[in-house]
Amino acid sequence: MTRILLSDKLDNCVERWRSAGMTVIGPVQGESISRYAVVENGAGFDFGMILPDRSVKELFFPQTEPMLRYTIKKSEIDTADFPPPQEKRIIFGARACDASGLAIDDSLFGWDYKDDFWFHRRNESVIVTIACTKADDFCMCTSLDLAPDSTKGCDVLLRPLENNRGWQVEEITDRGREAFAVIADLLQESSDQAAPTAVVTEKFNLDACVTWLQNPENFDSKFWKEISMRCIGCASCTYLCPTCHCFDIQDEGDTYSGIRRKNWDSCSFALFTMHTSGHNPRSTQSARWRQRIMHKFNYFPGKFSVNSCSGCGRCSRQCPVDMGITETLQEISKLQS
Amino acid sequence: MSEQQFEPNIIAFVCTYCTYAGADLAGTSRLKYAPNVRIVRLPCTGRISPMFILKALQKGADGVLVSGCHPGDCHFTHGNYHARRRWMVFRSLLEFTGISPERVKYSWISAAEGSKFADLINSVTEDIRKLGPFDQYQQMIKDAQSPATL
Amino acid sequence: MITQEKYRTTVKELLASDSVKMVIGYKPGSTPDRRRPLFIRSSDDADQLVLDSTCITNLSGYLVAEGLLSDEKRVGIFLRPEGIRSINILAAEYQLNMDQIVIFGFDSTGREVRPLEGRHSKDFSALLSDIKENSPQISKEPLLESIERMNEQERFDFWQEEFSRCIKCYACRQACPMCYCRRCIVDSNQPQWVNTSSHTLGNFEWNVVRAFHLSGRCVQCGNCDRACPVNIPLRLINQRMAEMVLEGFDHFAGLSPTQEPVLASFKKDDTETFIL
Amino acid sequence: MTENIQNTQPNIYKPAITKIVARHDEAPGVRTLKLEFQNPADQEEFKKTFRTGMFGLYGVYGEGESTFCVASPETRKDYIECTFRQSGRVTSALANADIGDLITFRGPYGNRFPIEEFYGKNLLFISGGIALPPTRSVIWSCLDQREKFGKVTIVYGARTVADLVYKHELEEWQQREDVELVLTVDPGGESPDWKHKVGFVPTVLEEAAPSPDNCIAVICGPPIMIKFTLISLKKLGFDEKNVYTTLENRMKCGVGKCGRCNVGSIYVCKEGPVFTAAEVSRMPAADL
Repeated sequence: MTRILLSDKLDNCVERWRSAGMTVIGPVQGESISRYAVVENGAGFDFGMILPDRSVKELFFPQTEPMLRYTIKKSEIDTADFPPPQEKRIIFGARACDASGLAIDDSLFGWDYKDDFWFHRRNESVIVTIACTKADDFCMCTSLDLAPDSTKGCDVLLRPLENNRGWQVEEITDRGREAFAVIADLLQESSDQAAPTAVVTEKFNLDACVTWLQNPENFDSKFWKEISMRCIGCASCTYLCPTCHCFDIQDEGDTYSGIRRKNWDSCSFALFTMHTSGHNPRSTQSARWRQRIMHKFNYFPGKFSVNSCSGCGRCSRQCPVDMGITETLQEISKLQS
Repeated sequence: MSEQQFEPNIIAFVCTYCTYAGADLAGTSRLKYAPNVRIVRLPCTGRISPMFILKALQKGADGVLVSGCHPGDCHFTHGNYHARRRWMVFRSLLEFTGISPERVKYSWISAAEGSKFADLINSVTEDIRKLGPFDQYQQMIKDAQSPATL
Repeated sequence: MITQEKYRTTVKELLASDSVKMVIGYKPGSTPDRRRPLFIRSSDDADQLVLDSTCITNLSGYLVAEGLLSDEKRVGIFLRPEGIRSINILAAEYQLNMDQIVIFGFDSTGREVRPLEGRHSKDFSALLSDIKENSPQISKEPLLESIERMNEQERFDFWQEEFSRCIKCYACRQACPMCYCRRCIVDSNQPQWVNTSSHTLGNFEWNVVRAFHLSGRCVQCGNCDRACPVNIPLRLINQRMAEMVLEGFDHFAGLSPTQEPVLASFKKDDTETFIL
Repeated sequence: MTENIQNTQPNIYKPAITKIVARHDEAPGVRTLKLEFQNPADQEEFKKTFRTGMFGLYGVYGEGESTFCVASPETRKDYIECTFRQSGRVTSALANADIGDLITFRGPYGNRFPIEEFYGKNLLFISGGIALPPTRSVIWSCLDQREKFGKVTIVYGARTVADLVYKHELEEWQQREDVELVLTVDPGGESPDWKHKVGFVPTVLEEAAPSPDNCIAVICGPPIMIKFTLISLKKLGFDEKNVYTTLENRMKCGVGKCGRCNVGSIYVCKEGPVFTAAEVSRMPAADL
């Protein structure tokens, strides 16, 4: 017997959470794209998709975020902070890859200097993951030692029932338990079986890839040029990525008042690393693509002991020229073996 | 809102050889015209990039006026012909994205047309006053300055 | 299939005789319905070539990649009629030398692919003129028609909603063969004309600037629209502007490599009904 | 509008306010600003944390922030000096700022030159053009406690005589008995009354041939100068472990988040900017 939550109780759950002061967020299929968005009742959710087009990252690290407002006066400068949103949130129906992405980036945003814009939201959010029962050709979590039902980064794991009438509930963290205490009486004991999780075939040999990437000789390999030749240098892969975290700081305003903002930025852009002198350490697209791969699978794990990739496959799914991490790592696997 | 009538902010990009001289003439002739227009003087209408118009809107203008020499009178022989095509294209682009062409006006005013300048400023000001503040755009500006919500 | 085989052979011959140093074409992608760009430099590469109705991406942007044409050797490229138009524009804007380009033209109706006769841009001028003549008859997309029927407020709301999703990944720019500027206007910060931030205002400004810079240059290949990860219907703006320059100036972008760019030229009797 | 804005949240991207108390033109387009903190707490924090080699982000609200080293030594922490070439949006705004104007400072960030480890050793400073400021911070940090070090040699070159920065201090070092200063300008950059050397820094360095024995070298300059100077130092017998340099990559956050200063696996802003030549040689050369 396990505790289950029935789908038809979802309306009640949303209502309970909302009246407990939480904003309820879930996968929503919009007219043109799907994303994690605020839902007002059970009907707002769409659990049918493989995963939303946009990752959950944007709820913690928005594409543009005001950091402070400045006002310049005659002999002083006033600044006012824009604190991150204060309300508690529950993200119901996150995918395991998205949730792991958040856990991965925690190490970066908390490295020495703690980024409050990220952590405030992290601390105020409960992540309820729903294990995947289907996957597409681009899913690759299993190649990264993760799984459709990973609990990394999530507070509560739900497993869809085989009979499709709800989910098995597995509370992972205290924060999750606390959020589900609000709806405890809506849960019930049941012997319903969980549906099998999606079969995600292993796309590449990660260990082989890492070995290849760590070999300094391969840094200058002509492989990089070949694999990235068709890269057009846009940022759609990095912006949709649940773990890509690079940003720019920009002022908007004039000499008297304005706002300093934190905006997404991407290592795919030529200007990303360009020095004032005109010298650019990564002046070619191949150097930039190499940086992206190296950073995710060599440098980042070297620092934080975790790959900066959770295998959602959005980079390959959305690439205008059908590139992506999967293809590159598949090719590297071949080179290494 | 108070009972006071709405005073639009209008930015005028004008060429120095014709319209600016025309504005000068209006001034020296002591013609009275609406004080709502701020003039930015440029060498030629050919120098007036649509970027200027976007910038004016971004900074909260309710209307924009672009003005230069009559066709054939350009100091640089054909700067205004180039400008004319650009305006046509830009105007229809703005229209397609939902910005009323009434907010961005174009005119030819020569150095001798001081009274046309004064009349134009009055009529443009009146037109834009009738349209009211550019609320939609101002809302976008305001949204851009407000804190993140999620 | 026949077209594909024929072209494979031709490509191999041209490479073998050193008439071209590379041919840019298509190969199978990561799923059966996807095609990815292929850079053919050897006979082996040529065996990967596919040509079918799903080969949609306009590849001409790769021609202006840094250094590709600087050795003055010839490069072959698979192009649909829109692609031919875009390299005509690139030539007209002095971005490439047409003599270096060997065209493998193709087009498709339904699933049927057919080759287009010719190897040099000038061989296609009759074809392009025909397309121009027929373009007013092509029925508009219902969405475009419905936008045109909207009033200003509705149109503003429509685009604001669309642009609010923009994440400024600049995939539209990077995918566009016409966006070859070394430094895009949004990347220039002295002065910073439009906001770089991706809020609705900044997104609106960016999309207006992009559309303006493509007015009279866009061939409606659809690269931007397909590249957009948040599905903004960019094609509609481009299509509207293409109609505008056709109606206003009888300009059909990319008709020939010597065509004057519409915004760098003028007629003394251009209409000016709106000028006060 | 302001209801939901409070002044209580910690914001690691929020800079301190400093006032320009002096400014000085070093060379065409190159200017030094002397800054004092407006808030005593910021001043205290700076005094506590600043060590030579660290950098800061200097900013003008409305324009942005720009990264350069703190050019003043760790022995003088009542103020900050920074020297920069006017070339972009932020540096233009900084150059246009007047005495009494307020500018922002975020930092100091990064690691430092471990000058305690240099005690009792000979010091060789090599620098090119606008890269003298970071070296100068170390030079004064050492000269202010001169007795702790052995022989001090400074090799400094610039494109032309006009491009030499800190001309007044070069003169001072020239006068000092306890400092050997070798000045050079690139061929063609000399003025009629130029009495010093003509030639590129690596060549002049090899001519001067300082002994590698018990010697620490600190080099800073454009990437190309560093590359060739390292070769020259190797020829002279310097051990890579005794050669220090500072990398100045493009940065936005300064705190290891924004991702653009990476060289290989190194976050220059946190693990650098000061590295030994041995560390640099382990970095992928193509990424420098």
